[in-house]
Amino acid sequence: AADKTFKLAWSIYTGYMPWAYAEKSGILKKWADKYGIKIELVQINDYVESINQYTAGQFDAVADTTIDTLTIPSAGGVDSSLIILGDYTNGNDAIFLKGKGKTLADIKGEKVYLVQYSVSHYMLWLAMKQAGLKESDITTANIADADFVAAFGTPEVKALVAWNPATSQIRNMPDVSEVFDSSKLPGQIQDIVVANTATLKAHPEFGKALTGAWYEALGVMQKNDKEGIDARTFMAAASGTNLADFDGQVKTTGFYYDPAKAVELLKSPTMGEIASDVQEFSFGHGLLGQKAKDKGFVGIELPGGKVVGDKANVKLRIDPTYMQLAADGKL
Amino acid sequence: MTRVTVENVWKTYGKQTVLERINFETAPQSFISLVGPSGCGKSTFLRMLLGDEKPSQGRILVDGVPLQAEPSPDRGVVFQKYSVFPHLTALQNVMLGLELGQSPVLGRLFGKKRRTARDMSREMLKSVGLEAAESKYPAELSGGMQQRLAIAQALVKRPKLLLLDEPFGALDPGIRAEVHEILLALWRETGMTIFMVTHDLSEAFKLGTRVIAFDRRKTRPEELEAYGATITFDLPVMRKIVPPSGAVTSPAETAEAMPKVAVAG
Amino acid sequence: MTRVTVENVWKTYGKQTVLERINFETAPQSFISLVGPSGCGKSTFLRMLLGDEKPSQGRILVDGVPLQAEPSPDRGVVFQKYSVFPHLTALQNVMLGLELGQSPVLGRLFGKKRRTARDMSREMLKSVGLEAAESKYPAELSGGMQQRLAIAQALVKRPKLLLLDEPFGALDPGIRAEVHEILLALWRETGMTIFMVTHDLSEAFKLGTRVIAFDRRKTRPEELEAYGATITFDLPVMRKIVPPSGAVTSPAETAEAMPKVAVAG
Amino acid sequence: MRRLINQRPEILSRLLLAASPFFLAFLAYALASQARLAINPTDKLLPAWSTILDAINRMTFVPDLRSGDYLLLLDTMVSLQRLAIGVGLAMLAGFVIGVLQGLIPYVRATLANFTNVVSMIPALAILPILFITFGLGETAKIVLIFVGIVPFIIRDLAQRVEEIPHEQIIKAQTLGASTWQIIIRIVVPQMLPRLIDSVRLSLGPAWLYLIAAEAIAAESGLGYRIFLMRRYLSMDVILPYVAWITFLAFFLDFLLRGLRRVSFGWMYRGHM
Amino acid sequence: MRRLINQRPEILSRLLLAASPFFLAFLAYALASQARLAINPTDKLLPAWSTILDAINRMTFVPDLRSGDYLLLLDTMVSLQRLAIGVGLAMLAGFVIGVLQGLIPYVRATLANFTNVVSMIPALAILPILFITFGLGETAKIVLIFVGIVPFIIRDLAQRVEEIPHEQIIKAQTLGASTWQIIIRIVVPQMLPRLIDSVRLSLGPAWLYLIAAEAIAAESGLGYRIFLMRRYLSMDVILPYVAWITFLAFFLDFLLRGLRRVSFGWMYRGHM
Ligand SMILES: Nc1ncnc2c1ncn2[C@@H]1O[C@H](COP(=O)(O)OP(=O)(O)OP(=O)(O)O)[C@@H](O)[C@H]1O
Ligand SMILES: Nc1ncnc2c1ncn2[C@@H]1O[C@H](COP(=O)(O)OP(=O)(O)OP(=O)(O)O)[C@@H](O)[C@H]1O
Ligand SMILES: [Mg+2]
Ligand SMILES: [Mg+2]
Repeated sequence: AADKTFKLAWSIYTGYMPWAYAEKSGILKKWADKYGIKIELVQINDYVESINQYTAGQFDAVADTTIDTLTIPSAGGVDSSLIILGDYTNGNDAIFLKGKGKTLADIKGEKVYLVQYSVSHYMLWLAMKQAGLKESDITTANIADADFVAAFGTPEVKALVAWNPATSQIRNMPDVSEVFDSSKLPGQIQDIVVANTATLKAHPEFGKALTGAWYEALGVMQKNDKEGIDARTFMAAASGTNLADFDGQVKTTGFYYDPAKAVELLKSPTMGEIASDVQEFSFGHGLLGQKAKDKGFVGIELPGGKVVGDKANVKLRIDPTYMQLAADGKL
Repeated sequence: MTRVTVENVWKTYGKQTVLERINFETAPQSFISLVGPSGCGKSTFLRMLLGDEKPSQGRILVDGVPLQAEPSPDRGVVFQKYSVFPHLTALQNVMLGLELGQSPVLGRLFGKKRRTARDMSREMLKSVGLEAAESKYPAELSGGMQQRLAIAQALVKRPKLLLLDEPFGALDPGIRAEVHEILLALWRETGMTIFMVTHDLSEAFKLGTRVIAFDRRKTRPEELEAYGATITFDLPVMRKIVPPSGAVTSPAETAEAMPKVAVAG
Repeated sequence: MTRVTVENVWKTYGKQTVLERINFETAPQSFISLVGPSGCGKSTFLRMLLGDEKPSQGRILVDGVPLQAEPSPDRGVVFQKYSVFPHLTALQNVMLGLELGQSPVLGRLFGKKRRTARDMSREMLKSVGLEAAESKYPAELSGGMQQRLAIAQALVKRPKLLLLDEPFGALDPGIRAEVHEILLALWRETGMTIFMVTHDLSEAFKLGTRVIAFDRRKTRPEELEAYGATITFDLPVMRKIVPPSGAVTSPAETAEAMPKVAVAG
Repeated sequence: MRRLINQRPEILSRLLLAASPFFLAFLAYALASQARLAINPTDKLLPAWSTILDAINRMTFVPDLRSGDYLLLLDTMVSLQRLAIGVGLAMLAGFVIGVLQGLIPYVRATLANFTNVVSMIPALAILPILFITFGLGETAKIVLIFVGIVPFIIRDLAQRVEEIPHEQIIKAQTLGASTWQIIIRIVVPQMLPRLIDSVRLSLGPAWLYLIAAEAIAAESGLGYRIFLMRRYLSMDVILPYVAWITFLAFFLDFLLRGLRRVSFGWMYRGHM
Repeated sequence: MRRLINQRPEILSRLLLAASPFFLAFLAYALASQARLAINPTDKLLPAWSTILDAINRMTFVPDLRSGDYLLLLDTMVSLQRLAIGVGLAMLAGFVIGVLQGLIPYVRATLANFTNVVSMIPALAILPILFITFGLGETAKIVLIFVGIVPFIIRDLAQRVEEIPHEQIIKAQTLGASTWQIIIRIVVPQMLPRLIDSVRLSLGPAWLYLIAAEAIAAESGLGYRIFLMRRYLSMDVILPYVAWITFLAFFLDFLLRGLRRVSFGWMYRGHM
């Protein structure tokens, strides 16, 4: 009998590059074979499109972030489970102001260019909350993520929120202050893999194979021997840059090389707070749709069955079982 | 043996009346010359005979049957502005009619049929003096050559009713006389009815069995719009040539077609 | 008082020789009728006189000066395919020449000058029988009406040299005779030189002071490409009308223009 | 039986026939939407009519919570303004250059190849350069529209000018016209309706560039809204916006056709 | 002095004139690049020629680390294939529908309004729907190209068919042609060169759609590479890619023009 095929959508971004390596090196196939399934990786150039396609049912899983999962598939009624917490951004996202020696407070009154309603926006919101600023203190303008660098090169853009690879480019520009970056919000901005809950229930082997492949790829990538360097060189090429630049990007990405660390975060109370923040931001920006009456409209189920928000409308489930299996070496 | 009956035909464009009260009947195998001043509606009248325009009032019968309201292969035409097909060579232009008739699906002939059609078309081209130009495209021909090509194209189909709108305007006297002969020969041979618009009165009388003139009765500028042209004279021509089929114009028919007004515009 | 000299002119298109060894000279104030079979190169010859085409060999002089190699207002033209400006009404088409001459920057006249130009143009339109159509666009006119408009447009400028390519082909005899008169009157009055291509020999002799025929000497098909047409006869016409300016064709000039071959195509 | 080409539908059947493909398209949508909603009632891809109506109402009649603007109105005004300026400038430049290039051999020799090559440059791909050169504001968007369509207008008009019968140009010269007079009295009046045609043809690409520019950097505009809404797959907003853009485009086209008909009577008279 | 319109440059000055705008463009680039690099030697926007040559060399002759492919070659093949299929299908469908719509009143009554409206839909804005309907594989990209240009081809051809002189259609009927025969013997042969013109005009938009589609979902292709490189503002790669696309587009156009000239001799003969 033909093996069942599952599809994962991913896009070019530091935190997702191990997938490219897992596919190319045969690690993914090895794990798929082990569980008697086929896994197809589809690279999509545009990040939002990859999530949209997953939401529309074209994919069984997608590599994205927690907040985007809540606002796109979950708000769209697609019950999704977070199965891999790959990394948190540890400086990959940053807020820049033009001029030397600026601080976050100087953002007041500026027009901030960012990808609206994205993780950037979310980080800006968190940062301003921390600094005691209100969103009404600024105005925002939308910009495409491919054009961060170009945009910052124009005179009228004085404030910008960007993510990698643009952040590492902009950091090198003269006369720029990086007034905030995601390393100040450890664990908050999570690059994850979510899978369709129903598919996962019917075929837990899909989750197992994905998780197994991910950690094996991460293991290789982490090493500094020839194999590790080759792996990172490959990832650098795939994301359109060179090894040095890519290593710089990896540095600002808080990979959870150890699955146990990731599980620990997901099970900690912090995850409940994060879930609540995410809901508040999404609701506050109208991202949960018109039917949403409060921020808990789409329920998030935490490990252990606790639900943040509406218990009757749980569409996002934090499910560390697979990572736990990896941590226990049971895959 | 076609008989055309025109019953009280009017044609108006918007407020402008172009033709009014046109009434006549033709004997079988007539050669009608249509004359009249420029702009009086001769081309318009031919377009109605062709089925391309409808009379605003009245009707036209062919052999007692109302005219088919679309052009058909029994009515050939040569337009005033020569219109041959620009994408076909002279020979292909002439062959087209034969091919269309015999090959409903592909519109092209092959093998023996094709050779027959080609020979017929070459014959026709030769008789209008275009044998040397058979593989030229229309844009490579002079005005008169295009007009001759259009004539050949219409004649090769041997229609029952042939409509000619100043067909010889662009021809030199030599060629013109030759084409006259071909036309007359074909007319005698096939017994078709011909309507020919011309500005050359001697040509009208030389070729026609009957000459009909259109003109406006009212010519004061303020009346020009409201009144159209109508038949101002209608003369049978006594022909020396008796059609070989024996269908001589009967006295009764000639009487019907008596001149009404004998003054030209 | 224009004198046109044609010196050993040849014209070839690619491998095809259209005209060869054309030689003649005209007396001032001539009216040359050009005749010849269709496709022999009459229009081509006019285009060379116009400055629109260059002779492949030989040259054309006007009053002893080589022809200006571009069309100029001293040479008017009426093309075989009537070409008036589609975006101007009949009146505007005629006025255009007057406006262009007097208003180099805007190409438009205003006030009194405009009224004068308009009156002249109306006069001209009236003499070709188009007074009722002055505010119509060319697409609204019949073929003959467009041709008359083109004539009016060329005449209103009173050029020194007027080139007419079958200008009367689409006109009915009544209008045709009238336009003949206007043309002759203007010719006498202005002393211009006219070249007119026509297929109507009686017209050629009626109007012309001299009739030139082009034709091919060699007519076997295999020779058609290589040999062009040339002058096959060239006849002075004794005119009853003596030009009022007194520039009667001198005997010497007439002798020069003696018929060479008297056989038409 | 008359030939198919000679059969003309009567006014009523014409209306019915014209309506039928639209009807079929709506039906297809309704069926597909129903099928998806039956599986997932909160599906966002093909929302139900009621959801779409809701969204239309919200975008049109309810002021935005944050800015107090009526979003549809705001977006429309902003986009139309960009479009109008970009297309207007392209029209002007395209007309002048196109006429000269079509008429004057020296200009043609100099520019024809260059405009041909420039018309092949994929304007979308050089957006970063445009942004940095012209800033992220209105200018870059207008320039993108301009750069995107002006080579087409030039080429199209130049070609049309070359199609003016040679006899007309000769005739004008025999009437004493100078090059300048030929331009203003013969070529320009005949080319104005062609310019309108040309602009009509380039409106499609112009919208495309507008949307692309707004998708990349903007704070309002129809393209901005669509791409923003795409972030959370709000097809209930995107679909009416697409329909609205289609309507606007159609309406502009209609206006241009009307303008052409009213101003260039000579093109519509007679049967020749 | 002859009129400007009658002055034709000789072959040599024609070449010089044609080269001059290109030369000026290159010069302008060189100056601007130098100026920027003088201020910031690591400026990426307008790289020096040497940097560009480096990048060209890398993309063309050095196999990619990731796949072992020669990237420029790979991207070109992939993009051209998409373009060829999309444009080819649009050509076919546009020709058939356009001819029928232009010639047959019943078809015109049914389709003319619909194709008009569809041609106004901004295809870019419905990209998400296309991707979801046709998947992320080659199909969606091809469909975008198809959907983007087919209404234009239909409209253009239908219009051209309507422009065939009425007399020709009448004449054909008097020669006994049925509707079908009119189509295959009169209309189709005269419309084939028009189809080529129409396709030439739509190649611009076709490239645009290709690039837009590849920007959103692809793993290779010229548009994909440009958008990948945009993240780093690697103009040293983007500029040669843009130039290469321009060249390809120009070359395609050239081929089509040649095809037209070779296959439709009748359009190029004579002076009328
Ligand atoms: N489609 C039309 N719309 C409006 N007027 C028209 C149309 N067709 C013809 N006319 C007018 O009808 C009149 C007759 O035109 P028609 O072409 O029949 O004249 P004609 O007798 O053939 O003239 P000619 O000898 O100059 O060719 C003219 O005044 C013309 O302006
Ligand atoms: N541009 C051209 N290219 C090739 N051949 C041409 C061109 N112009 C004219 N010819 C050829 O030159 C010859 C003469 O053409 P022209 O139009 O001068 O004839 P014409 O004497 O005016 O004929 P008609 O009386 O039929 O108008 C024809 O055989 C024609 O095919
Ligand atoms: Mg007529
Ligand atoms: Mg001629």
